[in-house]
Amino acid sequence: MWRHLKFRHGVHPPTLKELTAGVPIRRVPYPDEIVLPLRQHTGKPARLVVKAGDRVERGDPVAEADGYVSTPIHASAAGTVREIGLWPHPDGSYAQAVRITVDPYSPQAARPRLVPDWSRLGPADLIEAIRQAGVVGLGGAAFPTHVKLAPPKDVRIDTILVNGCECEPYLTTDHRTMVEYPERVHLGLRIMMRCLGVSRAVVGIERNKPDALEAIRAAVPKDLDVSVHDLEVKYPQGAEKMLIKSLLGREVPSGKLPLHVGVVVQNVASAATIAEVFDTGLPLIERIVTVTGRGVRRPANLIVPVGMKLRDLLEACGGLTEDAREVVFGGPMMGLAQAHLDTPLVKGTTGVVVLSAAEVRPQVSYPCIRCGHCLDACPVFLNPQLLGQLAQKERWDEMEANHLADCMLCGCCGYTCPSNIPLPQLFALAKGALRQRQAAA
Amino acid sequence: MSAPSLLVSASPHLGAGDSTPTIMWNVVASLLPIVAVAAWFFGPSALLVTAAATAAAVATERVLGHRGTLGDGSAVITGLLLGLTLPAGLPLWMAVVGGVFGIAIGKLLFGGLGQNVFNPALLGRAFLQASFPVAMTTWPVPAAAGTWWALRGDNFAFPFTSPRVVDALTSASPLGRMKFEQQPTALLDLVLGTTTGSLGETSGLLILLCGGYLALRNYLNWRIPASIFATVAVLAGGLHQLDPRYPGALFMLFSGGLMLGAMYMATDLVTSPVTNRGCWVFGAGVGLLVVVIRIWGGLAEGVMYAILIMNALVPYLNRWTQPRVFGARPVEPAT
Amino acid sequence: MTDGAATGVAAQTPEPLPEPAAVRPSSLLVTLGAGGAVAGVLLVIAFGLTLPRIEANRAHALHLAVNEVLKAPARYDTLYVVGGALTKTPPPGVDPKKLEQVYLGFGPDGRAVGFAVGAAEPGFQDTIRLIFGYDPRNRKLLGMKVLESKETPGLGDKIEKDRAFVSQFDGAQPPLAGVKGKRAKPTDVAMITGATISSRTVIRTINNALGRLGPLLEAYRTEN
Amino acid sequence: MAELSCHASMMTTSKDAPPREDLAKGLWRQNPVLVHLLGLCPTLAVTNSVANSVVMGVATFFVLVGSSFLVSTVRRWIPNEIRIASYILIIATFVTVAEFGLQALVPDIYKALGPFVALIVVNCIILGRQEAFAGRNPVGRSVLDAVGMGAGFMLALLIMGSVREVLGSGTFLSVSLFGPRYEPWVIFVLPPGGFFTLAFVLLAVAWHKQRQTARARARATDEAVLVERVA
Amino acid sequence: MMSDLTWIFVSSMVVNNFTLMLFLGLCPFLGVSGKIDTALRMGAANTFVLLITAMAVWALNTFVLPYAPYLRLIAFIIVIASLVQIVEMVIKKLSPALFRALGIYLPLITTNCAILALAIFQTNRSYTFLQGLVFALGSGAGLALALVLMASIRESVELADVPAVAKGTALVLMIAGSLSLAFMGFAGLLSSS
Repeated sequence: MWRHLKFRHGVHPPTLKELTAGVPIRRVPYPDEIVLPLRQHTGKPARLVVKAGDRVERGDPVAEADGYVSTPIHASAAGTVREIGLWPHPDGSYAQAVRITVDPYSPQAARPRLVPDWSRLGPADLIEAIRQAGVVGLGGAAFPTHVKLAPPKDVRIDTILVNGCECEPYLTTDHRTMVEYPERVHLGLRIMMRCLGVSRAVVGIERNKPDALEAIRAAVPKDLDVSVHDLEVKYPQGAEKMLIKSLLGREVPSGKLPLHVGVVVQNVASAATIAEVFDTGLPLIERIVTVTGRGVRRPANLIVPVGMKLRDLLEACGGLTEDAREVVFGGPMMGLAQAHLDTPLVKGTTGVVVLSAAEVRPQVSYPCIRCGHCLDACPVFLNPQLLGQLAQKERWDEMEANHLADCMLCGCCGYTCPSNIPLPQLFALAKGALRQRQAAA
Repeated sequence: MSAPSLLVSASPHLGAGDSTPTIMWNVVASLLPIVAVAAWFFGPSALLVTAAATAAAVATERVLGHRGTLGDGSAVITGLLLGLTLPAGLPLWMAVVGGVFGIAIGKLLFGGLGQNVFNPALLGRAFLQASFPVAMTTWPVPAAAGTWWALRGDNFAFPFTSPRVVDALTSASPLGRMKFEQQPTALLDLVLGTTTGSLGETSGLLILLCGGYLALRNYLNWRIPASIFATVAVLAGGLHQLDPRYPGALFMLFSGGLMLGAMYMATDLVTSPVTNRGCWVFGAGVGLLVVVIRIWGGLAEGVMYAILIMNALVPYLNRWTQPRVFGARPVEPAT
Repeated sequence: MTDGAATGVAAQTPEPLPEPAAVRPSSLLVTLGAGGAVAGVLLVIAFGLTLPRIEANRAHALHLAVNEVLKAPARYDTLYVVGGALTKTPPPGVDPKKLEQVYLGFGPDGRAVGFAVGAAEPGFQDTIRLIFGYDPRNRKLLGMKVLESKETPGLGDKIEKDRAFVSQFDGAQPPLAGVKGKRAKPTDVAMITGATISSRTVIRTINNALGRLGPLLEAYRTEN
Repeated sequence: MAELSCHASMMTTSKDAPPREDLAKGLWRQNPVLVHLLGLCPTLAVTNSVANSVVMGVATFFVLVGSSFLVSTVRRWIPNEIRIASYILIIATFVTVAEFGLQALVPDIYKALGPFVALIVVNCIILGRQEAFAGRNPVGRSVLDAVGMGAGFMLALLIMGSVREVLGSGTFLSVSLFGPRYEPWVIFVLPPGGFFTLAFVLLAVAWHKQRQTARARARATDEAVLVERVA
Repeated sequence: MMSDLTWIFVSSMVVNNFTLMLFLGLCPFLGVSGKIDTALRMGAANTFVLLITAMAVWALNTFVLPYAPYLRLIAFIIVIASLVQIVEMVIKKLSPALFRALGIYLPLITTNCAILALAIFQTNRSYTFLQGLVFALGSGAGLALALVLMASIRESVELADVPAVAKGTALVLMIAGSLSLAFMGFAGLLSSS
């Protein structure tokens, strides 16, 4: 049954995880100011419920969900709302955000709250509690978790996959979570299984984290059907479709979601967060972030309040080195380079990687020499070479005909391209152009 | 903390390391031993011819090409490869014509590096072959005659004039002798390269080694030579079984330009398919055409034409062998 | 083509054609028919005017060729291959142009000097057409001339332009064998370096033609 | 390209253009081969020597002028429905006459031209001129037009033939130009050489046109600047 | 006999390829070679017309023309033109899609020199009925091959940064020249034995 355990193509970038793989998680001191963008998840931005001057306690909502695919946002520290306005957003734009001046004298204790005992709740109540807590997928895409846990009535989910691959180089957030909080992962998994009414769960972890594998295996509850599997170290092992292919041998049809093949995939950090929500009664207001890279002086795995600014976080890690060149939110393969040190961390920020001048890709690109390396790398079997040529001529329709929609922007093609052509960027542009045209039509 | 000037680039922020110039200059480096051996066999003529072809290719790229495209090394490869496909005694002015044509028509006219359809070196050679058929099939004997430093032909023939040929110092190539006189050549001579032929088609073993290095570094797609060798071996072996007058598989593999063609020309990244399945088909096509031309054709050697014809098919092969997109036709879940 | 062309065809060929929706087809037919008739008359006139000249040209070309390969005979006769034998007069009812022909040359003394035989086989680029002289008495060739070839200029076309190659056939003894380098025996023909296929085609064409016609030629001589 | 080929309704001059224009346009500005890319088959096939080119050019010229004359003479009596069939009949007649003539006068070159003399019948230029010009203009203008176009065709053939024979054989009309030591570039008398030569000629024409356009634009800008300054 | 037919086929398809070696049928080669799809269909239509022509010409040569050699050209032209007209109508009826795709090019086949050239070659070489058919098939296959090769190259070159002067026919001719150069490798095929 487990004969697959792999997907085809993909790339093998250096993992570079040794900087922080052995560094225990610790808490970062509260900064002077917190900035909470209203858009921190996939879907509609949250709707504001505070105004400038309001006093908020830690865990108070500052914005509520606006629609089904949306989540509330909570204050991650006690303080005063200083201003609501445009602020640099991790995606490179300026977006509406709530600036909170942190009360330096507050103990930052959580306001006592009636925490429902999860074991007495039914699936609907559990999902509602998760929704209220503003939980999103912590693997990077920040898709609202409650949506994933409530699939349409006509699809049958038979398996939950727990994603412990963390295939992006440098990042060790999930790794440390699994090593230090294996019980939380399992508790979150148990709650999710109850939500979905699923009896089977499979955990997939890349082979380069033996300690995490051991910890998660050791903590598997006796009464649950959870199997733990080690997977090949290969990027993008952690992409949902690849993970499903590796663990179950199922291929998610083009244009469809995992739930169409009876699977829900959740990140280990999301599982641990769900457990924490029911444990502490606090919504999602802080997360574990890896701050790493050769450009940062003291790499660490930190519990960071959502909304903490990049500058404060880097300072807490000893600041940047001389040859720091590029600061990336997320991993180096798919992460977003940041232009401002004032950008806040959001719920979906898995890590902060500071690349040194020596390791950033050169900025000069050469003509495509049709070496075909990108075709060998693309995990969804596209022809990035052709797509790239089409993109440079702005032939969007032909790109669509060549399955651009199946591209998940994993970056394998760009990583492997000897001519240094920014293929993922071109594809993102093309996707944007096509979306815009569809919207106009 | 001082705010450094940060770079904001698109993801992915890491690269696999091999850049296009790295690949190209590696190919150049791997060609140098072959040039050296050609010089060992054919004396200074080998160096002169190779240098003339390379200089012409580079100069054309410099004059007609975009600014700064010399650094990628591709023009040097074209020049070297062209030089290696020429006979040692060829007048230098002809080598220059081949280099200019290869780069100007074979490459720059299509838009420069990466956009050409035909292998520029082979196109240059095909032009020379069609233009100067006599000079292009006058094969000097290696090493044997005269001293090492003697020229092997009329290299310095005045531009646009015919070379003077000394018949005693030339001989038919092993393929020609086999085809037209049914005289085989010892396999060891073919493997080591102590036969007549163009500069780079003599030592099969050395080319195999140099090309193997590139294949190991993934600078060429090993499937193409593998497919060519397999096709030629199977077809030639089979025909030899049916009729022993036809040359055997090993002779076919190690004679003529097959090694250089399979390792360096057919694998030219730009003019070979981008898909792996396409590479298998491409190689099989080259192998088939080589055998057909060598055995049933009017020419003794067909590697150049086989590759050029398959070059023309590459756009079609790319389309035809495009892999199935993930999830386009989902496999049955294995439960 | 427009519909009009189809109408025109209907007037002149038996092919069944759907009638296009043309106005007054009869008038169209009349016009085209008249045009056709005028064109026909014009052509017949042109044909009549040029035919003698064209025939003369052809005869002249043949004369030159026969003259060359039979080394200027005093005269020559045209013989036809009919039913495995040569005959001077074609059987009645058969178009003599469709029969294979050989030419028998006579010396000034009225004695036969040999036959001129035309033959063709596929060469390097396309069919090579040639004529050669053959003396069946001592089984020797008298000469060879290539009439038509598309061989590579400067290489394959030496089979017609290279005197050294062409002159070898004078007195050569068939069946011929192509050799590299110097010819040693009277049956040898030294092939052109780099144009082996073309050289071989010439040799093969002669051998094949003599294989087929040789006995006929010899038989004809003995009959006389 | 071929979209233009036989549907050659372009290349017309306005009714009140001077007769000089009828004659001159085909020679260069509206050259059927170099500008409108018509009649490429013979342009490539028979131009491996100057003699062949000239004979072919003359034959085509004869057919074109003859057909244009006849077509414009009888155009009133040809019903529209069968006009193309009639044109072809006329052209084919002239081609056959030309064939007989060449066969009688220059048998060697006739042989070298192979099927291409007969193929004049399907040369797009000729049918195109009947359809676009001779079928709707008086005899005088039609003949002038045909003479111009025929001369343009001959010019193109001559250019091609000269380049190919000089490079490919080192001769011009079989007269050796560079002495016995010249190494001919055989490719130019072979089929690939035909394609390459025409490509080079077209490149030269395109380059010339590009430069003209650039110069015209520069002049226009200068004038605009001047006007601005004056104003 | 068999080897003779094989040689006729191979010779007309590749060694003396109508388009690349004899410059016949250049209009569709330059005009309808933008897309592989259309090129294939054009090639098929051409082959079909060639086959019909071969049969018709054989009939004409055997039964009609011996009596009126001066009508040869006119007879060929008119018979071919009418046949193409019929083909056009048949295609229009059977496959409107194909008819639309080939559009104005089907009538072009009439004035395509390849067709008439086939008739003339067939006559000059006095091919038998069977030889004529094989010759037509080989020539048609050759035309289709050249068309498809050109089309696939043009589809890829469309994305290339071709210098402005070379864009269009000059580049297509250069590609044709290169193809023609490559096809020289087939010279002498099957004639060396």
